[in-house]
Amino acid sequence: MTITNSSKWLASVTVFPKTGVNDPEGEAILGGLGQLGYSEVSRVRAGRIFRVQLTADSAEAALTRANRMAEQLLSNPVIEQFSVEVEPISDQVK
Amino acid sequence: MTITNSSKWLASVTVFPKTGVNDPEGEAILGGLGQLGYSEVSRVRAGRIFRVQLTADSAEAALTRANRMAEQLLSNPVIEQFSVEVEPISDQVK
Amino acid sequence: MIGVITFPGSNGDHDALHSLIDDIGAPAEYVDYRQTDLARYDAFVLPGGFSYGDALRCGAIARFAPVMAPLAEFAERGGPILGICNGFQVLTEAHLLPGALLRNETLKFHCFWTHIKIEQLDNAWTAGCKAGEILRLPVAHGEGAFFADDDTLDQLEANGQIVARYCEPDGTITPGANANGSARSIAAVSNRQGNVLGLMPHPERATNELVGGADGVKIMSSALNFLNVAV
Amino acid sequence: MTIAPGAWREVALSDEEYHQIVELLGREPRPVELGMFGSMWSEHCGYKHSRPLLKGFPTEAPWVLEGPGENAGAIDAGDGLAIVFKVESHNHPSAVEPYEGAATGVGGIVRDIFTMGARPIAILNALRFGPLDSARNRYLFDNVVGGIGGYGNCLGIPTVGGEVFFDPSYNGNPLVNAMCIGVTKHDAIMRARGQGPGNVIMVIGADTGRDGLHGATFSSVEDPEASHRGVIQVGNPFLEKLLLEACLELLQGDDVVAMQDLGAAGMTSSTVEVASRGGVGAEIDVALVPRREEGMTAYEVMMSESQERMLLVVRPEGVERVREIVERWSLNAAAIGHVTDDGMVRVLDDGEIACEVPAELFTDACPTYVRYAEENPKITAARETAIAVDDIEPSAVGETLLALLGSANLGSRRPVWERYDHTILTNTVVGPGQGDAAVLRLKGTKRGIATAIDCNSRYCWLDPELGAKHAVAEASRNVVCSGAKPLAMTNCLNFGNPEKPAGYYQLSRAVAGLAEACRVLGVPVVSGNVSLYNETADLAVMPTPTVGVVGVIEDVTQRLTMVPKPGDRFFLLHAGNAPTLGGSAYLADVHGQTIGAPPAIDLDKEAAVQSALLDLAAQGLVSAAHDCSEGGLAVAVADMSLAAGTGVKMDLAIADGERRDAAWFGEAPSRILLTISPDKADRVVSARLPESVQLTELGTFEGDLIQLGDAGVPLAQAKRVFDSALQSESGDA
Ligand SMILES: Nc1ncnc2c1ncn2[C@@H]1O[C@H](COP(=O)(O)OP(=O)(O)O)[C@@H](O)[C@H]1O
Ligand SMILES: [Mg+2]
Repeated sequence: MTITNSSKWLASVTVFPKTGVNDPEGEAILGGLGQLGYSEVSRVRAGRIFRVQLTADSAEAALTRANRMAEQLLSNPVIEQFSVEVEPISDQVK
Repeated sequence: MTITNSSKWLASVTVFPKTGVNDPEGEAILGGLGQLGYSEVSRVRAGRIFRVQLTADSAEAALTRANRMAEQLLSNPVIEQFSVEVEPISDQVK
Repeated sequence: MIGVITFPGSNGDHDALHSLIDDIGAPAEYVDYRQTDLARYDAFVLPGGFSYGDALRCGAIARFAPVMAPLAEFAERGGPILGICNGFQVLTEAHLLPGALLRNETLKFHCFWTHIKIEQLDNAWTAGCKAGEILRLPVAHGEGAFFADDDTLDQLEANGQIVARYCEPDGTITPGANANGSARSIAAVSNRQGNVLGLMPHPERATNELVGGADGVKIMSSALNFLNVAV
Repeated sequence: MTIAPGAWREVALSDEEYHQIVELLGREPRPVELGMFGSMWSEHCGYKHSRPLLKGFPTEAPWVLEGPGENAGAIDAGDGLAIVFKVESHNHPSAVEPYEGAATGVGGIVRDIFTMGARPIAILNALRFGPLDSARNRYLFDNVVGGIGGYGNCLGIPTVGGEVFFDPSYNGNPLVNAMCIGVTKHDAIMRARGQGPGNVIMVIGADTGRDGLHGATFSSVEDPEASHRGVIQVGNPFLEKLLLEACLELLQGDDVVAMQDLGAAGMTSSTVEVASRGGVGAEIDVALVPRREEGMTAYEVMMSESQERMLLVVRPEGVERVREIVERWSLNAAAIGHVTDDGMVRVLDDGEIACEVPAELFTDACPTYVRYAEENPKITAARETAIAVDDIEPSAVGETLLALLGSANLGSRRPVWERYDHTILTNTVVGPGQGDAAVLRLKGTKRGIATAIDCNSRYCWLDPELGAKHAVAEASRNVVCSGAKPLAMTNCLNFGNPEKPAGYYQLSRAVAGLAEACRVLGVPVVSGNVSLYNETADLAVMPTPTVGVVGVIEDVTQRLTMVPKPGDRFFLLHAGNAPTLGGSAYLADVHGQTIGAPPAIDLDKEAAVQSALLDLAAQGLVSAAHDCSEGGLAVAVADMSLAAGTGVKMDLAIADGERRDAAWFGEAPSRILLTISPDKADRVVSARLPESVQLTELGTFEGDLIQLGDAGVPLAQAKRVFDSALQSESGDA
């Protein structure tokens, strides 16, 4: 493997309860917002998001790997669904 | 208030620990990914994301309200920083 | 009269009330989170539990309950308030106490008996202790790691707001005794004036030898002395 | 609408059962009716295989206030107090989604208790997993424990005891049993008997979603994955806490005449139960049931297993008061129907009839089966296999002890119970790790209760009848070791497929064993639960009849722990049984063999030993006590030594021809280690004991070694090994 092509990526993995799955936290937050007077809010879903820094040869490769991580560890496929986005990290941001 | 202009929006509020605040979950996930052979991962941050459905007259209005919710309730400025995005909800998606 | 504030999902309210009435002999009653007239109370306890199911952050939603605004005024006037566990979390969320409580370092809820060393007596709730006294109290929480940035921590130290730290049975402060990963082993902090105290361990569960210990009497009865003096 | 041919198989009804239904109804069932029959005639609700067997249980005693049949059993604890308790399984859901499965298991059993009008004061749990060298098993273990803690901690009910056991037979089918204990006044016990035609049926608590459709049906077949065709149930302990408080407040008035939680088979079983128990009819309209999801059908509403819901039968004039109280607890209340006098369960879908069936057809008419029973010859062979391992040298006693203390099955359970809040409610007088049973005070009285949950699955596999007797004996003995008198028991029958001769053999023999032990030991069965089909790819779980015993101690300050004081002398109270190696932890964990006949038990002698200990304790002649079971004398003594943080010195006379490993690590029933301060030891020695009971002095707790004959193990080393037994095996899990 050559390092030349490899570069740094930031994958954002977003995990939410599947449609139909009970989301008690979202409901409690909805109630809380209601108490605070945000009556315009009709629904809240509570999820988790992971920012994963990784090296990969290309955006596609980074996406493939991040997808696998999401499947294997970051989400629970029985009750959750996930989505993944990838962006390059420039060296100064790191 | 007229209903004519009012429409449905989906605000996504993303909350992460501030720099300098411990993120034991991110660290544990980094360790877990390492054990699973994802040696290309150098860092993981674990955050929360909330999808809030609300009605507002415009995208700007929705963003303003969602920002206030994030400031007031959805994040704690002592330990967290947040960002907000808003998109329209078409009626068939609801 | 001591008010024990109950939020939806509070579950340590019963223990606090029972401890105050039956073990300490103090007059106490529940105060509903919707109540806003607090005139009849001399002190408040915010008990442990899972207010609003710990949704979002522990204490984040309870902090906006109707009772909280008059409670903040009460605090401002120097009235004694004790926040235990979830009550501590509510008080930090409400900015009546500094810092925040993060998930335990282990990422797991844990329940066991700990030792804490009392470092400050100059407040409503530890005035009955001796300087350096070691108390044995149970903890039961998933998010008890006290956090504040270094500047804030230095200030808290300087102001004498760090009231107790986790320690070994002999009083030495070690990483091993700091099971939840709190900054500087902090188990209890007060506000600047010393009338509001938050702590993660449960003094109200330790006011009777039959259930494992009575060191909590020192804290639970403190306000009583304070009130008697004050009245 | 007609039923497609074979559609009944989708709800796990046999062809024959379907034809029976058609005959009983005199017509084809409507689709909703078919689904309801599938649920009500499942093993889970209908007890098809277990009902005939369970008839053999003794269920009565003067102190039994409520036997099996209601949501939970109840006994008299004195001072007008009633103790309400039950154990229940959530095995299949936990196999699919361990955290939520275990959490909702706790939610379900807690609802059973407060449905009876009792305030829950304690939770116990009994868990079984495959070995922790598998990542999947570590995941299941970690998340099941997390789920039990997550739910119970949030409710503010202490989890005070339990057990965990690992064996490859649980690889595909972990077992998650949860027990809850509540307290109320005798005259405040609530029952789930619908009464008074015209009374209003209300549902309160959570909205109904598509969660766990047909859970009851599919927990009654072999494939756990199939057990959830709908959405997996996610528990909401916060809502349950509100529901608990609302229900207990409602029961202080007399507007509510019956209460029934919505558990397995949700609205179907709760409606049917309320009608059939009360000998009345019930009519509800599913259109009135608050939904969480849009577009739900009547079928889905009736089959949903959404958690945290409760069905009430309310006097018409009380409906508004009920609504006011429920709403004050931030919950929804909906009137969905009323009690009728025609014995029918009638379900309307926005006025249109979706079900109209006499309640008794769902319950009493459910067929029962007695199957052919025959033991699996492999198990017969294992039991009859001669023990061929070499005996150990005197010097090897120490390392063998360390091997056992460090095994997943005998190591410290601290990593488990530290994740449970066991101090909340401030009743825990003896908590986990301090004694064989948990002891709780009953505030406002001098009394306490003691409770333990137990089952030696290995014994039950080798000999189900004998193993089941041991389970009752050991759970009772554990209660006795805390100084309390055992009064009654609950049980959860976790078995494989009863339709197979080998499965039915295990189930039927075990039930017979439980029944006999209950009779002889005087602990009637007041509640229980059955979980069959714990079997995947032909591998059934070890038969696991979990037994939970509750006892009462009149003066809770007199409770015993297993923690002796330095200097205490110790004795073995026993019935003269020589320890044997058959089915022992020593053979299994040190030699990898589950073979041989488990130790025989004489239940009369067991009863004599138990009452002898209580007598000695009543005379103040016991400073600590500990049941001597798995791992034998050596492990029991080491347990006490570790609990006390004090070494021990013990000598054992090994007779000619006796095996050394059997003497130290062999197992025998009816043995209790007791300690006493030296100044009282003479009184113990001269105490009068029943003829069948013996007392043998073994040594003293002192120093910082666990000294067993010639072998000495530093206490600190034993502690390290013991404390890390679960952690080292479970890695990061
Ligand atoms: N799953 C569990 N949950 C809570 N406590 C447990 C659990 N498993 C074991 N314990 C507690 O740990 C202690 C030791 O359990 P165990 O090794 O099964 O004891 P014994 O063999 O003496 O019956 C007991 O106090 C028991 O209640
Ligand atoms: Mg046991």
